[in-house]
Amino acid sequence: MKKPKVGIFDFACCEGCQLQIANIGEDVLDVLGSIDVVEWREVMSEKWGKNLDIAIVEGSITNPHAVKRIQKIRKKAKIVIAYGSCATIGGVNGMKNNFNLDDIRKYVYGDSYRFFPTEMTKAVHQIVKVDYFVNGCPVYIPEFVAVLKAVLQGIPYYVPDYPVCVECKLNENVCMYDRKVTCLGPVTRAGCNAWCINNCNICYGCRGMVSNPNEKGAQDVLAKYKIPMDLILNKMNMYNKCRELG
Amino acid sequence: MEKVAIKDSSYRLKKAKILQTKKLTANEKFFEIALMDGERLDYEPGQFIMVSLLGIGEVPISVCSSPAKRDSFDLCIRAVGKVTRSLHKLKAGDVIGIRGPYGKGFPVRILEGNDLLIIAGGLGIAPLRSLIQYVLDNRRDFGKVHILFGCKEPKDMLFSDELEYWNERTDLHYACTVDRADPDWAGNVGVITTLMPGVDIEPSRTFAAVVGPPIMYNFVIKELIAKGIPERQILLSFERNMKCGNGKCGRCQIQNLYVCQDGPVFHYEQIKNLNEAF
Amino acid sequence: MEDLQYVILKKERVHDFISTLSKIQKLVAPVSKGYNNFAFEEVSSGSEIALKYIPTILPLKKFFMPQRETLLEFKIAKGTHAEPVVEYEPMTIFGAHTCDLAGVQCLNMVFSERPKDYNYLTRKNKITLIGLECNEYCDEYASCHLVNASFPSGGYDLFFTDLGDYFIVHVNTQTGDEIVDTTESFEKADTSHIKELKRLRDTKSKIFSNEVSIERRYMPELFDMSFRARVWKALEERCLSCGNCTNVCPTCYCFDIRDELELNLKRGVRYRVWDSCQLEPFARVAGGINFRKERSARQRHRYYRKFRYPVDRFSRFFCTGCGRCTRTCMAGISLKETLNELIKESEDRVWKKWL
Amino acid sequence: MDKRNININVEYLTRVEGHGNIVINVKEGKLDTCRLDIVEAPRFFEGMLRGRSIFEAQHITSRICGICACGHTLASIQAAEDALGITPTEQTIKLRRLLLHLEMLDSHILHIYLLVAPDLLGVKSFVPLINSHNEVVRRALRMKKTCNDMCDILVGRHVHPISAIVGGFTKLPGQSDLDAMLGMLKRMRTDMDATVELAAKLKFPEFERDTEYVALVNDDGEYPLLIGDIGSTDGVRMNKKDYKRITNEFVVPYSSAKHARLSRESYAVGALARFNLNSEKLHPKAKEVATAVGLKPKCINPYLNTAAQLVESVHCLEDAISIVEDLKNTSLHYDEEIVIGLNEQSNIPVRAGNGVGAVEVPRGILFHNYQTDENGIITNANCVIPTSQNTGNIEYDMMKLVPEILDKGDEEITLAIEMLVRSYDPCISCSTHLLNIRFVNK
Ligand SMILES: Cc1cc2nc3c(=O)[nH]c(=O)nc-3n(C[C@H](O)[C@H](O)[C@H](O)COP(=O)(O)OP(=O)(O)OC[C@H]3O[C@@H](n4cnc5c(N)ncnc54)[C@H](O)[C@@H]3O)c2cc1C
Ligand code: SF4
Ligand code: SF4
Ligand code: SF4
Repeated sequence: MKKPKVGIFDFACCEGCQLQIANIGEDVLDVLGSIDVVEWREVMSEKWGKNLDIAIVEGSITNPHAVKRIQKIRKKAKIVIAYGSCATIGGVNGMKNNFNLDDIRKYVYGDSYRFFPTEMTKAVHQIVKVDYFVNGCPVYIPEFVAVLKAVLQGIPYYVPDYPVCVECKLNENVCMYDRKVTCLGPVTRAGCNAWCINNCNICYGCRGMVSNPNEKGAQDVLAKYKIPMDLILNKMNMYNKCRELG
Repeated sequence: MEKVAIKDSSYRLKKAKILQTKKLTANEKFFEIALMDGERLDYEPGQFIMVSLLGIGEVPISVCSSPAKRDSFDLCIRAVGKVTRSLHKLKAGDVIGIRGPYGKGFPVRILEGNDLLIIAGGLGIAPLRSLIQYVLDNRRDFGKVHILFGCKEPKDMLFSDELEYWNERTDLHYACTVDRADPDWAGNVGVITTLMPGVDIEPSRTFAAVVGPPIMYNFVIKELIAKGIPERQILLSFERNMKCGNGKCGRCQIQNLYVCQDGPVFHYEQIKNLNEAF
Repeated sequence: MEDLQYVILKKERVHDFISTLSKIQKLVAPVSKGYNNFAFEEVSSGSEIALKYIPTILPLKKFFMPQRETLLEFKIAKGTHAEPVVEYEPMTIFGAHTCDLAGVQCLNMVFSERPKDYNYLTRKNKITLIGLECNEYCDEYASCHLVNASFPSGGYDLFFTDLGDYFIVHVNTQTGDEIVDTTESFEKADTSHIKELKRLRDTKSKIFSNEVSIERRYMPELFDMSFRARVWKALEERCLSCGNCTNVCPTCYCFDIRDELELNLKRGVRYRVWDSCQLEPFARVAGGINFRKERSARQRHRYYRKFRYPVDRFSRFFCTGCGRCTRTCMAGISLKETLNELIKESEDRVWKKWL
Repeated sequence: MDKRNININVEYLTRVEGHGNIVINVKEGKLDTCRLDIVEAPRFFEGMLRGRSIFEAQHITSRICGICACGHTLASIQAAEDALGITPTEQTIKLRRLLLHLEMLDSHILHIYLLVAPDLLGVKSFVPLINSHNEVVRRALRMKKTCNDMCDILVGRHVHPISAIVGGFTKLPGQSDLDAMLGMLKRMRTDMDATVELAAKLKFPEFERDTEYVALVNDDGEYPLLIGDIGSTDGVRMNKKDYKRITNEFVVPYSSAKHARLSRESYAVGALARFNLNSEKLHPKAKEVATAVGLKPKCINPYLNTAAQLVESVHCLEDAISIVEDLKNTSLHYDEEIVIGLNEQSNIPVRAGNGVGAVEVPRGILFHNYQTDENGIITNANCVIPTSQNTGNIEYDMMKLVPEILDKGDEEITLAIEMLVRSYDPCISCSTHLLNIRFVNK
């Protein structure tokens, strides 16, 4: 089998998900042994520009220039992998959509705000077709490797459509609700092995919501724990604001 | 942590070789398969096996050939997802893993000496082909045989050459219909129940074997009962999500029944009161 | 009660006993995780153990059918070769309450049924079980009496009952006998000890009574009447489908089977992981039909799998009354409440029929 | 010198974190334009922080940069604690220092091996090195992985740490975790020695320009990374709260860009600045390495920032070992584990405040500044990243460098300039609020 040609591209993001690849350690050489990375700006000077088998796309689409660029990448690539929360669900960049865009531009850049065109933050699939999703902020390496293997095998990868609680319980964590703290685990898609709760923090919903969350039920739970609704909505919006754009 | 091999594991695979494949429609492919290492698959019509592609997964598939065909068996597989799409990429000579057969098939010993009304919708023809071939192989042991087949469009017609052959045989009654015709179609148009008034049966000595998509069952059963076929003599085969085939993983449960062990073929009488069945 | 089967362990010798035990093979026991949560974890000394504890977050099934276990190892190169394997670790479990012992008994029945599951059975044979009696209720969520799990009824090698200054220990198996011999911590029990035990059990039978207002034997009938009960519909709005109730249940054993390849795509394993009937994709088939699409249908299925279906198959309830599902549910769905509501609803119906 | 025309336009500068362009225009032998453009899509973090709980700030601002995620987390926590009036415990400070060391080590290794070494070995990226220098690449990845694994133990993960929050840590490493970390750190020494050996062989371009260097300074014996005042080689010293005096935006006459300036037209932050100000406080082993590679204060060759990173790596490794040994000896107080609050449970009282965090991250001083209302809700936020402080200085370097090498070919000039920019290890993905974004309005 010929090694697939892979390009790694970044849009608005912190590049932490790319860094996760380097964080695999020596095993990354096995990963790189199974693919042929031809373009990866963060660590390579080589530029490719030709057709690709796989495009790994990190970051959200936040300005007109980015829209054009992602469309070009889609045309060149047989398979597009949305990589990390910013790409799969808009991620933290989506918080921008909570504000009036001109207002937020003026706040950050003052009088020069006009030089910084921006648009509502969007996830990659909200602009072009995406074939595989690697969720998470940052991506969970074992899941990334699983997706990569699925791509190489030519089979679909299904992001778990059940909540983080499942994995959290398998790890036998004390539930955050027992500590009287709200956690977005019950409405967030699993696949991270309950990373944050394993480390005694709460789930912030970085992997996006399950396909059929029980919103009424969730509200009742919040009422039961006397947690103000806007606080939780605010928290939901940290990663999931772009959901509203459809 | 210690690790040992288990000889009797119910997850042990038998190696099987693909003898030939044939594209039946855009989504369905036919496979003729033989067990390797001199083994044979002993099965009843209506039983299924678990087909494995190592590294991808395992899926339940009905055997669609007659048990009389000793040295090999047939599968008909629709490409819908991970495993089935990958199976479609295989060709003659490739090796797969199988385990089984599993479940309860059609009770051929009980059917013997009776008339049969076989009703297949779409891919439901797969398990029924096994029964039909068995009946044809042992034609003398059965009374009248009616075969009704329906599918969405003419291009979805599976085993069309065999259908042709059944149609020509004088010792059975065959009729088919499509939901939507195309310009070349000269046959019946309409859902499968539209074929039923034309079938002349003796209800008390007729067994009906019905396999098709879930929505088909409600309508067909109503007709069969209207025709006076006793509930005990209506046989249905069910499809559910399945992982182990051993009655453990819980996926295929219809209330207290496990499709993989108690089914997939059930008497209507056995399940008519189960809300989760329909 | 046969005297010979009883020994006693003085409280002051407990720590000795535990550390000796932990040297024989891996020892797990309940430890505190804070916030009134407990878990079975490996221990090496008595001070780590929480002798007074309410049911742990996960039940003992995590040792008998681990969250993830390998079923097959395979190579893809040169045809396909797959070898079924079982991974196990010999261990002693100390401090299992009667509800959890009942849970293991349920699982034993399931996996011994044909076709037998040798992964489970092999592992089970390597586990020594030491029970610990509850002298009183752990909390208001328990319903162990209803399901006949509040008193010991087998399923252990040794069984400890706290009688103040000492534990009285029932030796149930040869393995148990060997532990008594090798640890050298026990003394013979005499009739006064046995009398004490009897007295405790008498008191207990006054404390433990049906937590739900129904007689055990009428439960199957209640469920036969209740498939279309309003109770289930009410759960539709509350359940979050997080799967916590089944993961923590000692008798829920549904699983998924998956394949995993190494990166070279040449070797891999087939493994099973816990699954839950409460999760959206559980009963979904190719083509998108979901046979239990409504959360209410999924919750109902869970209850029927505890109180109705296993009665036909195994002649017992598959609820052990541990109360974990209620304790863990953030939506506050309570097993006892649900049962009480079912009873009320069926009484309504029966009453109306008479009118 | 002949009257040359040079037009260099490096679009999408590679092997730096984030997106930048270099524009150089020489008309008839005279430097006309010389710019480092930041083209990263702006992400408006400071704007987005408004209306959020101060307890969420760290979670959000960590996402400014995946490379210095721990640094942003620590600066953010420091600012929040300053605003809320919380004093962290001694143990918490120790653990935070350890975390910062791990990130410094991780980032420096990444920069030295994956980003700079290819230039010095004359290849385009580390990818060809996999074949030509396999052991070197493996060593780099191994060292990186060790840092990463230790971060996993300490805070859950390196990229966007989980357990480090305002007030302390939600989860503390157990005794066996400390043992594991100590083992990893000690095993890393061999690889570090090999790294020093390799780096000693590298030849850096000779180029000097005197500038002002700015870094944290303090009065104790500690090489200041987590806590300190702002100090400079021109003798300035001030409280971190006055950070705006140096990062203050001002307009330079030849362009619409804004620069950061202290005593001169520009200043530099980063490993070299820290070395120039605090070298005497380095671990003895690090000092030895500095001598071995011929680095001594005040060094004014910007290319040697990489050498300073090497020296700091040794320091961080050795100091991390001492911290872990110390923690093992004193044993941790597990009652200091805190429950995440997020305002639902007001374990930590909130108040109106204005707090500043100033932390040395791999590329220089990082400032976070939050203002909150009486409910602990952020009303104003400001984050100033090291790269934005360096950009002006980089441009002045380029302006001096280009005329000096005009006799070289275009390709060589481009490489020299790219290497210059890369040696600053610019991290422009932190595009919070870049002071000196250049507007290309030719
Ligand atoms: C007794 C029995 C007999 C059968 N006989 C036959 C037969 O003879 N021939 C035949 O073709 N089939 C038969 N089937 C059906 C066959 O088993 C299924 O089609 C097969 O299991 C599908 O597996 P797969 O791996 O190919 O698909 P999967 O990859 O599991 O996917 C199936 C579908 O579900 C969707 N899906 C699955 N998981 C997810 C997820 N997590 N998120 C989103 N979407 C998801 C996919 O998009 C796809 O459309 C039989 C089934 C049973 C129970
Ligand atoms: S801590 Fe969060 S993820 Fe875990 S069980 Fe509780 S709600 Fe679910
Ligand atoms: S626990 Fe939640 S926030 Fe944390 S990684 Fe998983 S999905 Fe993301
Ligand atoms: S259903 Fe609930 S009470 Fe019953 S055994 Fe399971 S967890 Fe315990």
